Amino acid sequence: MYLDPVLMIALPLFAAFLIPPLARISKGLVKYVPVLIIGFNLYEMVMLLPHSMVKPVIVVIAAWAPPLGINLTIGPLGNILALIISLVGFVVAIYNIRFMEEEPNEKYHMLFLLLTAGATGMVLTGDIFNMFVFLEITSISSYALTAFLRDRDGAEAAFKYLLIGSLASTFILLGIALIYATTGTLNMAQIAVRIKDVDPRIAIMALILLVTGFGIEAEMFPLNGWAPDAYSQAPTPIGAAFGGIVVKAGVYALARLVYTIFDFQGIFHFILIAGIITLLIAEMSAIRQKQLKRMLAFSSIGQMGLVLIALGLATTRGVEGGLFQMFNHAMIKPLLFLSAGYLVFYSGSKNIEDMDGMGRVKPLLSFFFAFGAFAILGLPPLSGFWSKFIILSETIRNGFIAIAALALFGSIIEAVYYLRVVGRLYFKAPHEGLHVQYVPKSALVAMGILAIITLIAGLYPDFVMVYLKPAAAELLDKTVYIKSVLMAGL
Amino acid sequence: METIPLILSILFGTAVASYIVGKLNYLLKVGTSIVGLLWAGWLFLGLQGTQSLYSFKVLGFDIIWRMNPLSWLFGMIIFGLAILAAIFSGSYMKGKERVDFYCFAMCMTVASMFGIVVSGDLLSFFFFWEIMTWSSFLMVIYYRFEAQAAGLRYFVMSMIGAYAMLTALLIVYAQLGTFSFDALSAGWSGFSLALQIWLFVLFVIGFAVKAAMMPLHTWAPDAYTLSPSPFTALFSGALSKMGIYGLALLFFVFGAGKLASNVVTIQGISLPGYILAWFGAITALLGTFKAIVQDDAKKLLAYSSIGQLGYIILGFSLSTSMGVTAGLFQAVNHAIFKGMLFLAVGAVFYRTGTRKLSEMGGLITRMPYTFFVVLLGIITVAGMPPLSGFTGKWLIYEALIEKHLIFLAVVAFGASTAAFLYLYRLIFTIFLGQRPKRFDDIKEVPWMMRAPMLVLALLTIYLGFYPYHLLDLINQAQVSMGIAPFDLSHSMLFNSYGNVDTMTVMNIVAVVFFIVFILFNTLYKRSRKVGLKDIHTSGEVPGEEINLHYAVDFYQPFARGVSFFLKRSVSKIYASLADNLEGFFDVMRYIYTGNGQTYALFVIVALAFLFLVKDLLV
Amino acid sequence: MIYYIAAISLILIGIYAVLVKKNMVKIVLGLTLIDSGVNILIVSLGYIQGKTAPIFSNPTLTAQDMVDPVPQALVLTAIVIGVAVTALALSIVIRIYDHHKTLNINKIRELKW
Amino acid sequence: MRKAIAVLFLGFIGYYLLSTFLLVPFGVVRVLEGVGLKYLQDGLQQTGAANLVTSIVVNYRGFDTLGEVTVLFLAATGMGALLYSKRPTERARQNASIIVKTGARILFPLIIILGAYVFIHGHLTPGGGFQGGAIIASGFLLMFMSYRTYHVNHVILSRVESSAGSVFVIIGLLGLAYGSSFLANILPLGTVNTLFSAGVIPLIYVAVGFKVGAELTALLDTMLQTVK
Amino acid sequence: MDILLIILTVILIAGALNTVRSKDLVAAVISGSVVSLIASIYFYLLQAPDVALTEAAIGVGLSTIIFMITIRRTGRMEE
Repeated sequence: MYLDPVLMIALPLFAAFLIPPLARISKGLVKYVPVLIIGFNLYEMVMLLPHSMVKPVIVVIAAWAPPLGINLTIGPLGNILALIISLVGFVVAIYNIRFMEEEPNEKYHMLFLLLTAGATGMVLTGDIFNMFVFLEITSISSYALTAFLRDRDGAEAAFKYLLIGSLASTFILLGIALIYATTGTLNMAQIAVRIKDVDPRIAIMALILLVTGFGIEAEMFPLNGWAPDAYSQAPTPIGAAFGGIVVKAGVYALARLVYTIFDFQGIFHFILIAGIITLLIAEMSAIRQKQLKRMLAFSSIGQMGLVLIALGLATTRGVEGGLFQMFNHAMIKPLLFLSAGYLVFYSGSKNIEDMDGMGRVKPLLSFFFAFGAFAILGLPPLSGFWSKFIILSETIRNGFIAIAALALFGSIIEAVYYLRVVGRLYFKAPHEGLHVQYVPKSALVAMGILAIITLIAGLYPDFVMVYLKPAAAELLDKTVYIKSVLMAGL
Repeated sequence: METIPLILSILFGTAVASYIVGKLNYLLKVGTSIVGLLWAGWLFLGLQGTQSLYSFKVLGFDIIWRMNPLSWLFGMIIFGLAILAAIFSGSYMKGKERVDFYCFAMCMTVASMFGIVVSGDLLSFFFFWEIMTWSSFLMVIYYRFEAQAAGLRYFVMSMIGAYAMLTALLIVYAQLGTFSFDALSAGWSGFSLALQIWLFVLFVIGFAVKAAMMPLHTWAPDAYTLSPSPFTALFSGALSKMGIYGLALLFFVFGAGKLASNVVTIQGISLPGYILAWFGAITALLGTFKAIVQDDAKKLLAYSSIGQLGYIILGFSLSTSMGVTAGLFQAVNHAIFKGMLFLAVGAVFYRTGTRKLSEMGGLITRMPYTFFVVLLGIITVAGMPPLSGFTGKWLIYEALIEKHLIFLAVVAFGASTAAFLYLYRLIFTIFLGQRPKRFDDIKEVPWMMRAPMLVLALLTIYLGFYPYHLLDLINQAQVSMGIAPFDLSHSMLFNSYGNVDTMTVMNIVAVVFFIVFILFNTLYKRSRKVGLKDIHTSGEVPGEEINLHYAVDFYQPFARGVSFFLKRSVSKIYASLADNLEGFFDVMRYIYTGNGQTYALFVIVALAFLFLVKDLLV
Repeated sequence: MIYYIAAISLILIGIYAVLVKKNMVKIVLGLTLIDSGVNILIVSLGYIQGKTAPIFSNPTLTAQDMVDPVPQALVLTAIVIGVAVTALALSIVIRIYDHHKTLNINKIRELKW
Repeated sequence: MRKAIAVLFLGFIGYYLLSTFLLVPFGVVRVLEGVGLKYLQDGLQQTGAANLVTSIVVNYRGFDTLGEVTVLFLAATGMGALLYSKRPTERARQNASIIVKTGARILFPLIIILGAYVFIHGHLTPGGGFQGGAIIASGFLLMFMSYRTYHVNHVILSRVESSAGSVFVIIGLLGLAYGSSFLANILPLGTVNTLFSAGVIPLIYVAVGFKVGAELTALLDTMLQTVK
Repeated sequence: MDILLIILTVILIAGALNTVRSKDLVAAVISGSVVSLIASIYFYLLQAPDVALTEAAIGVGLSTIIFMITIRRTGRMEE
């Protein structure tokens, strides 16, 4: 039983508007609002899953059927991604309960709630300009959250992010303008129908502008200069949310563009090549990073490179693998970030060198980190293995053996730097004078949820795959998507 | 429930259970793992000769688990060693920290190895292979941070191997659309020659890393040395056998043995086999030489292990039924004697706290059982009658001679002879000679540690008596691999130049041993015990501080002699390669200059680039 | 036509400021220039020669007499988003100034490599 | 160096952008079946708002507007968070001259009324919530500039902001409850070109006007607090 | 009409260039607001009174003020 899906956008906004008065009544209550609201979103997405798998659920807004009004199109893909986003959001919200306690914490929770809502909106909406608006909601809250600690580095990172992000929105707007000028519509399904009649010289330009714009959010090289700084300087849960929420929305937009809206084949090769370059550069950059979170940031970029490779293959199985990888990354990278956050906090330093012996001081926390590291390396039986395996198998099946070999090379580099950290955690003597503090239960619960999901997805990958298959099918066969949206108008 | 999945779940379950339960009590965690292993081993025994098959689908890939004689043979090695090592650890690990972690990694390794041998498809093979890699990696880094570099080297090399294998098996999948072994053996001959060669090379890299074949062996000495001793026994005895198992699969099940057999053959052996044989021989020779100059007991054994695996590869690569028999026989043998020796050295380490040969000596009276085990061990390693090592080595020589590979036979024989040197060093410096004062009051290890060693010792004696029992099993395995079973009566060992009846040999040896023993104990009863101060340097009695002992610089002249090529160590090349690569990677991150404007410029450049190539994107 | 040229020139000048100017306030100014350019471009895409604004201010007007209202609606949104981003950017600039006492972007690169 | 590279690449981009946009003819009807034309044809009947831009912004694409309001809200919140400090800096500005002060005091209500007019008549004439809100904010700016000690009451400001935003969402939710979908019109359309027409559009625009006004004022206030 | 448009465009581009070029940030911001103003006139000419009003209120008024406050806070001259 599900309620109207538009509540998934409306309620977070409503709650965000109401947080300031609520904060005046009780400061303590505010931190539970995101948990509650995103929990509702999670429930909603789980309940919608059986419906959307059968046929896309079209939600009309303002009573105007699709081409006229804005609609939410909850197909398998949107549903899965919104589910991932809500899940990560939910877990991070739990983690947040005890994370941000000083002033102005109500603003923090509000921004985080809107970040999640924006990303959810991005993956659910069926209108390209609406997607832009939600992208802006997501990125503006990201900018603000990156600088939220008001420290020296946070502001710098936020400015870089904002600079690149503004360029992204410029390009996206230009792309949308071109599309509207030539097709006369903003509804993605209708654009997909009409783009065939558009002068390909214009269409390709629109595609390039949009791919560049969304590529910035999807951390494609060389558009990802903002990412390492923003990931590493934002408050830890926000770093996790970037990896689990923001990037996912960016990749979704990219996938929607190249698969559903446009019909150009060459762009897939570009994405494939961009993917492998992204992966390699990121892994190479990560190997000698001194700061833990910055290293994780580069690793995150590298993982997105793998996803891009999968999307660039444009085969059913490849896309399934890519989606699986996105799912895994959304579970594992927050796990790493969240555990790293407390490791950094307790060791009192951002540097990897100072993590020595944390495994003995904080065993559970370090266990979660090591678990995440093993999972992201793709070691069986954790879930990272399957997604990497499918992507590589598909890469090779399509004859890109060199790309697969390079990706594997990247994986080896990744193994080196992760295991160095894990080794430090467990096999070096802790520094003198580490004052052991208590890790909040809420944080441990949050990490525990992610770890359990990773393990289950690893041992029983079909459990996840069942839902990813229709999502991949939706991308590769756009007729269902188009038909179901346009039929809603009749 | 089907037996194979049941065994796997028991093993993995044991791993997790011993970790979780292990938080409570020492006995519980060791007990859990021993009981779990025994249970699984018991179930496994029942699988002999059955054609158990279990298959299901994961993510649309077919997973096949099956049991055949070859798997059973290797499974036997795994379970035998694992159970003995676990019992040994029961006492060895007492009082050490993080025993739960140890039990977890150990059971995980055993489970994954069993998974490998029952895999009937490449996917589950690779799956378990990776689990094996990381779980054994956990064992290597078990001892603190010093082990990290070695552990990382082990892991990275394993990853390189595993990924080479992954590439190969994915290419197979791309070609055949399935991962099953059966489809591969049927389809292999359909591949183009170039593809066959590629696949062969990739697979061999994958397996050779685990089998520690030159020049991919550099992880082995440190990893063997640094892992806890009971595990080292398993590591060298069973885990490295997985590489051999893989080679067996590659050659005979996948059909790569026939590769190029119609194009290039050298003395009746296909080219890849011939090349591999040379790799094996060189590995045997170099491993032996390196072993001679080691001062660390475990390192010595580690190099010895590398050398012995070289023999096994040599046997396999001939692809004749005798060669394969020899290889398999030696594989089992190696598991037994290397298990024995590593456990024994572990026992010595347990009591003395050192692995340095030069610091030990004269332990024979203190640890007679261990001495006995090492004695038997070195006899069988050296390949002397009457113990099982003899049969194995003999078969290898014979297989080589049968193919008229005289030169290889000479190399192998030379390596085998040279092995005496290090083996002698091992037993002499530890057990004979003078005992340093501080070891005066050490005791023999507890029975829980003695028993596994003695079981293995008895096993090697038993196989010395009855090699046929093992050879029968090997024959069954060969049949399942599609090789003509090795007819015992064709062997020179038992034919043409006269029969060697192992039973007679054994009896003779037993009698001689007994007589010598009696003689020594009666005639030389009055032999003088020399004190520590009985060495004279320039006519002076050395003081306590220069208490020299034979064991120091034991083979110095030899070491000096071979130093010219030992210096050119492959591991140094790898290390410098790794350093340079890392330096190169490090340059990459300077792309991220930290200047937001530069990042913006990247965006603009990317956009301009896309505009420029826009016609390609259509 | 001339609107296109003007708009694209504005965009280019803005991007130039973003890429070359060292002062962060200048960079943010560049961003607003880009925004204006994009807005002009979008509105001019909706313009139809000889038609009036899409407001039925007197009953004689029919649908055929009006320019496309959608780009205008979009630009309305875009302007507001633009000012929101500008405001946030400037507050970040103020924060940076507090910490670094300079606005030269070349000197604000502590996060690198 | 950087300049040269920048100019080079911008030249590239400019050339390609311009040549593409020149393919899109200016000032003519390009798409016959466009959604814009549909709005022009049916918008008046369907929404009852004379100003079609308003009907698109508030009704057809009302969801965008909700997002847009959120963006502004986010910016205000984000700035509040970024420029937050425990001790607000004391304003040390000079009071403006008496003429300005008096003028400001007279102008202030007029500006507020103008702003209110603009957003109340958003569905009839050019203008609407955003424009009206901006005008109101500029009225407050005038007061900030003229009076050193002028403070807006933060609690009231934030309450207006929250309640206006909530009203927007609640109108949407009422549409969901009583109509067919979120933001659906549930009020009678009325006669075109009268104040009480166009269903919920004026209501939403009034809410938006209040919200935008409050947000922009808060934004200015936050900014001004950072300067002495 | 065309002449007016061309004059406006020239002013617009000159304003934009001045915004980028000027060392004095206040002058740059003023030039920027001139650009916004002309954009607003453009919108009016393009039959978009709503947008023109918004641009005038927000682009010309509000953002200029915000820039001014920032400049006052951080320093008037570009380094």
